[in-house]
Amino acid sequence: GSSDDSAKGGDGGSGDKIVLGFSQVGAESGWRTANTESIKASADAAGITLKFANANGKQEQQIADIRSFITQGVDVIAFSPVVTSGWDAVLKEAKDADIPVVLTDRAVDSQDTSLYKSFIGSDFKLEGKKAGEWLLKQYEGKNEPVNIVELQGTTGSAPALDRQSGFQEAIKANPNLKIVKSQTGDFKRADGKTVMEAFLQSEKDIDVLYAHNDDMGLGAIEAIKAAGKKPGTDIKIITVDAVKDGMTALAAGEINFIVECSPLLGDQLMQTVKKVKAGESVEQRIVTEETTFTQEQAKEALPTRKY
Amino acid sequence: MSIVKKRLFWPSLILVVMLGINVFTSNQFLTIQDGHLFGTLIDILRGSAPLVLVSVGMTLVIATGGIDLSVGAVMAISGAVACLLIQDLGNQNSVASVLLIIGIAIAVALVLGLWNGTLVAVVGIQPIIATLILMVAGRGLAQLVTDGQIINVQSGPYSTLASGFFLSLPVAFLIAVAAVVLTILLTRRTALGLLLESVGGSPTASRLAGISARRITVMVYVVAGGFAGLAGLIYSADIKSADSISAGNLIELDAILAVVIGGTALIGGRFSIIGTVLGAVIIQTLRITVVALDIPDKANLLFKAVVVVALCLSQSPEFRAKVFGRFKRRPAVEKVAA
Amino acid sequence: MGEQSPVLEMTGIRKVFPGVVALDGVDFRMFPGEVHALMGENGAGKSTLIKTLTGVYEIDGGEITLGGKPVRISGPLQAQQAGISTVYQEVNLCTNLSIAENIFIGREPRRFGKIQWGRMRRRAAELLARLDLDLDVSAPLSTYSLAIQQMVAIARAIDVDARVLILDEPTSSLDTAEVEQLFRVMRRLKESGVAILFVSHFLDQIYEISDRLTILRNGQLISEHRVEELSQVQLVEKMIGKELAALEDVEDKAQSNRERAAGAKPLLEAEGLGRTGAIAPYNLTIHEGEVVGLAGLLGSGRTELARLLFGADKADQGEVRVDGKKVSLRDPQAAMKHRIAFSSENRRTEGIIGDLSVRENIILALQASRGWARPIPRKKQDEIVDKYIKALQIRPADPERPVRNLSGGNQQKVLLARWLITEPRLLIIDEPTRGIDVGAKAEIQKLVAELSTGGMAVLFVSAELEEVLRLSHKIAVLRDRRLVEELENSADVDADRIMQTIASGASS
Amino acid sequence: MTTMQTSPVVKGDGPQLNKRHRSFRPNTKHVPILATLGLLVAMYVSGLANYPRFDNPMVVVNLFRDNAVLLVVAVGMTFVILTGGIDLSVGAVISLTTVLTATLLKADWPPLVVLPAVLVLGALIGAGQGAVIHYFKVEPFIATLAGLFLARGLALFINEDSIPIRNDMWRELSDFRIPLADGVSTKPIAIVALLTLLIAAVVLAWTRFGRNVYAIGGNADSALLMGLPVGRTKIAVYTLSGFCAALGGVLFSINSTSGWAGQGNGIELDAIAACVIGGVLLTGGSGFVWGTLLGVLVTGLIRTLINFQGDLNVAWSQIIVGVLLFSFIVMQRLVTRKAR
Ligand SMILES: Nc1ncnc2c1ncn2[C@@H]1O[C@H](COP(=O)(O)OP(=O)(O)OP(=O)(O)O)[C@@H](O)[C@H]1O
Ligand SMILES: Nc1ncnc2c1ncn2[C@@H]1O[C@H](COP(=O)(O)OP(=O)(O)OP(=O)(O)O)[C@@H](O)[C@H]1O
Ligand SMILES: [Mg+2]
Ligand SMILES: [Mg+2]
Repeated sequence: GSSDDSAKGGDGGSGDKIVLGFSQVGAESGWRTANTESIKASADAAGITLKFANANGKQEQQIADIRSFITQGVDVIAFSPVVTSGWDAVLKEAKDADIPVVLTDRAVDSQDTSLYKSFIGSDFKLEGKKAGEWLLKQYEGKNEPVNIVELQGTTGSAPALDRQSGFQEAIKANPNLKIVKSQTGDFKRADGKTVMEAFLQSEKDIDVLYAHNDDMGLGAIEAIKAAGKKPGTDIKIITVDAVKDGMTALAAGEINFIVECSPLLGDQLMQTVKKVKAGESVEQRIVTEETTFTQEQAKEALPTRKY
Repeated sequence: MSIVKKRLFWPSLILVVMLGINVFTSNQFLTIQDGHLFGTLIDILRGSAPLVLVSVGMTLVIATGGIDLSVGAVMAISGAVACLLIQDLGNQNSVASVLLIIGIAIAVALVLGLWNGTLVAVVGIQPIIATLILMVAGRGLAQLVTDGQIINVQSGPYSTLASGFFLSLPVAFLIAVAAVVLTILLTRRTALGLLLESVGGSPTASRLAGISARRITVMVYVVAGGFAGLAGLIYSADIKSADSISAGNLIELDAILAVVIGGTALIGGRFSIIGTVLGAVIIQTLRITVVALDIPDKANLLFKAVVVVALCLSQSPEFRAKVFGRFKRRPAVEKVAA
Repeated sequence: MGEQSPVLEMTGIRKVFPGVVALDGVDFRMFPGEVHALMGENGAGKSTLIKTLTGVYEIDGGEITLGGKPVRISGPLQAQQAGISTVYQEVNLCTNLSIAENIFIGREPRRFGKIQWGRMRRRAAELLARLDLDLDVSAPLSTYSLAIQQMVAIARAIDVDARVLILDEPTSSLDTAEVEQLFRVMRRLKESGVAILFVSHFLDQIYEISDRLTILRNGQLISEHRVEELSQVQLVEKMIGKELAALEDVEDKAQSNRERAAGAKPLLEAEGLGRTGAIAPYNLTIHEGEVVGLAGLLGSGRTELARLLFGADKADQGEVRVDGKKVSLRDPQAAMKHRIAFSSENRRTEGIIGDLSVRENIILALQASRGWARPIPRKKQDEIVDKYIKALQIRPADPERPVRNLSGGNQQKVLLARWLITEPRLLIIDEPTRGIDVGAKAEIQKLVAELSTGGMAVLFVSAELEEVLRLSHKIAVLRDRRLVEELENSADVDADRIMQTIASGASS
Repeated sequence: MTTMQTSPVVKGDGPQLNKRHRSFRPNTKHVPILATLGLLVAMYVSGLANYPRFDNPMVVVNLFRDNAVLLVVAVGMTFVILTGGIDLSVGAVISLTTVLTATLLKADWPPLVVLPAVLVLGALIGAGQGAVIHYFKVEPFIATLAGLFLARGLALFINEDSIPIRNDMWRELSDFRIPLADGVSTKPIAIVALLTLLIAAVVLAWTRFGRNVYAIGGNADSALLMGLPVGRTKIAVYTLSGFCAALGGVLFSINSTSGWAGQGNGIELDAIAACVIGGVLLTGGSGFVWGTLLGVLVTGLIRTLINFQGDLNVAWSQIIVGVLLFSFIVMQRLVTRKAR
């Protein structure tokens, strides 16, 4: 763990340095850790003093954290909301205190969009769509039925809901593509493995696995191997995230396609924070630059992959 | 003993029903593949190994009237330590080194258990809060060890722990069985069980009977820590990586549930290891059954709730008396009259 | 009284526990303004009868009429509402609450729904004053001895405006003075027309206070008598169902015992042993084969004195020598290493482990001293346990029954057995005959005498002076938590002499 | 018997006798609370010493506001724990309440119907659990765990997603500020929480029901034999806890103007911890709601301190929470032990 010394002592608001209060959702996955690290590193590099708080997946705590930032008088507040709704009150408080707010990674559904300056992050629905479209292309023109099993993220979480709906919309185009089983794997490797084991036992024919993140996909690969099948060949695997482990598996041919969901939005965030602080206008929606990876692309990208 | 047996009838029935469901939904409930057993049943047995281990430790703790919330964190730490060390091995497939590392990881877990036990028995902190401290801080420690990342290992011997087979049975299952048998032997073949139950039944009276309640309490937490550590190793060997964030997350709840299903009261005293094992297997089977029945995600919890409600009501003699009492009342009286 | 109609009538009461018929068609009646003794051996079913009456147990058969009307009492609350006030055998109070609360909970004086604490405390103090007790009523009950707790339970029961007052062994841990106090109150209540059900194993007390008695044996009704009709011997014979033989020779045994102990070596010597706030430093020497009795009033510190010798509480001054060598008795285990045994007066919280079986409870201390790794083989366990179940007449004689389900007296015997099997050199027994019936009491006394003849030293604490006098070679008298005198038990030492010592507080 | 010692003794002025002992006793049960209070103040002072903006009165005011839900829930939990039980379902009841509130308000139910409806529902869930616990002698832990699954299961079933509340009354309640001093203001939810606490304190100390709660926690068997309405009280206690949880849910739906099935996840543990830190014994029969308040404030203050520190990574902040909790508990333990 790296903790930067420059932020010690809570010099909230004093000096020339911009003070950014950042409230993270939690530390529920490796993706999230990478996201946190990116923000810390970028803040350091940009000379911004970072106040970091972790909400542990609890909205009430995140609201409290944001309020505490207001009390401390930070210059800018940024946060990845735990859920989409329920931020109006605290955002209003921030606005009253003249502290601009930037959202990262996840959106909020406030009707009053003036409550925050910008939202930087991925489009989960688009990610689902990308995954579905790749699959469509794979089975273009073929006529046999394709059985898909889906490993969902944490029940009720925004990425799980959006990646599911985006995917479903995309594969609607081909009636042969059918999701035969869909269960939550809670974004975890171990659960991905357990659930995949059960899928394998209860479904004779599985052609495709769509996992909402790499970790579940990696767990599922273990299950598939244990069942004597070849991941990537006997069962096509699509995942989202493109963390290093996932990319390695992709390059090794055990995953077929990964939609990137980059956690590295620290630099973008810091730029935006600086602009906001300087009173410049920023875009309301900044979509992180994300791509998709096939096996070949993965082999190329792997050596330079940061996380 | 017969009371425990009676109490276990209904949970066993529920387990059998769920297994029955799996026989139908599964296309291979139990087959032989590559020279070893394979299928849903084996998945269940293998998958329940970590929970069984944790629950058995928990049973001992609960028998003394305590509780251990830190098991999940201990799992995370032991997995993290093991993977960290294995990662640095020159040859990850060296059996001796892996065994040594496993030993180290378990030793760490035992020390953590010792910490819990000391807080409870020597400092005198209420168990729930004493172990809460490690529950919170322990996961932080695990993350320090792994630097918040998932550490991958490619060690054959290590993953054997979870997915290997021995005598055509999964190694993880065999480890769990060994642990259970060892615990049963230790508690029932020695006087340990009696002393445990006595401490749980009344610490004051036990002390006055010359039992070193303190030492026994500490020991029980140490054992629970060790079992949790072992469970953590199996968990991490299963996914060939240390996931310090989600390893053992909320497993304490499942473990306590397993203990209670198994007929051990949370206030301490009489305990049943076999009952706990049954409880743990039920919980794992429930997980698989949810998938097998293709219960939609949003209804998962409701389904679980129904099963737990059924379980806890079936466990209650009062409930059975009130519901089935109509038929049973008469014979019961006649029996004693005779 | 003859033409009066009974205030309470129970007919054909039947209560079955798994494996035991505790009550088998028992009839029982009580008239207003009488004290009615319920007699029987340990496990005869007295407490069970009381509990069926107050609705703690549902009856399996029979009928209860109260004031001529048939009633169905579904629980203690309903019993109280129906005018039945009860002191159960084991003190059933909440030790975490204050004395005042324990007396008034459930019927606190209130105004606008708000409890009037001040009034409650004042009334509690008044009430206790009537029982001759001056206590801090706002202190938690747990800080008081069992005897005080018993008195509080009594205070609670007699304050209620009840038609029927039930006292299940209220005197088992009380001193003569307290018993007298209680009897005074009982007489007054009786005069005001209350029917009092009284259970005790002290025959003298029965004959002093009761008008009528009902005898149970093995869950069956034997007979009902006016007290005058029946001599003590007849009563005991009816209770135990056979001719009374060996009750009287205990005395002689103990007497003959006295001389022999004289030349014995000192086993344990306490010098300046004390604990601040509990007992003043004392010196006490106990010889091999010697029975030392502790006498004193309620709260005089007998229990405290005994606990220090077992390491149940840690002494903060003084030292102990065993066989002349200085030892540290920092906890019970240490004391047990020197083969000292201690059976606590408070059997429910410091003695039995309710969930465990009779067998397990009996072997517990022996097992503890052997350590967990060396279990007592099952066969040996069964042998020992059977032997003591027989020797102490523990009933039901089923070693696998949870000890919680035994009657109070039988639980006490289980505890005694627990310590006897460890073959101690010094046996400290605090109120060992609490709640034990005449027959068994004689057996236990005989046992103590025999054991001391065999060389075992016994420290004997009992609220019953007679018993102390009968058994002891030496009597230590306590007052205000201070050992004030040691008396050699000789012919000229009697209860009066001891009471005198206690009263004057000085040595003669 | 040749050794006829005239007995002893008395060194110095002998032991403390009854009288002196007595005057101590009433205080001992307050010692843990006083100790906790002292440590809490010490913690606050150390915050002042370390962080420049810590002297902002909003730090204290926000403590009550941010922890309003926890406080309400913990108050209900205190009743349950005092009887020797435990209620794991509170977090799930919160989630069900917020989801239901949001759903109903979205369906244009009048707020004044929704409010009592969800509160009653919470109380009913509690009562149901209490009834199962009392009549069927099911362990509180397992009965309320089933309640947890059931309530959260229902919440998820109704809606997995988070639902915004756009009802005017809720919005106004959410925005309404109560000025306390210049630049210092709080919100209705904090007031509601404090009121709940006050009422609970009064009920526990001054009413028959309150005392029955303690009696049952002290010894349920004895309480029954003393003729106390054990069953009724137990059920009432769980009902109360369910109600408090629902109230917490309502407060949360006001605080965040939204409903979400993930709301209140894990709050049961926070509430139990708060009670225990505040000196409530899990075995029942001992403790005060004031202690619970202190427990809530301690956990809240630990979080605030970490937040002010602001440069800890996740792992370290977890460790620090553990360390602070540990030192707090141990110090509390030492102080109370000495005082005894
Ligand atoms: N809850 C119970 N379960 C099973 N058996 C019980 C239970 N309570 C009492 N018994 C049995 O019923 C019988 C009568 O017990 P009871 O307590 O009424 O005796 P008692 O006459 O009060 O004896 P004592 O003088 O020792 O108090 C005993 O054999 C006892 O073992
Ligand atoms: N009359 C009294 N007034 C105040 N406190 C008393 C009184 N009697 C007893 N106590 C309390 O009871 C506690 C226990 O006393 P202790 O156990 O030494 O009594 P004891 O001599 O063994 O007599 P017994 O066991 O018959 O009550 C003492 O700590 C004391 O505080
Ligand atoms: Mg009795
Ligand atoms: Mg005593």
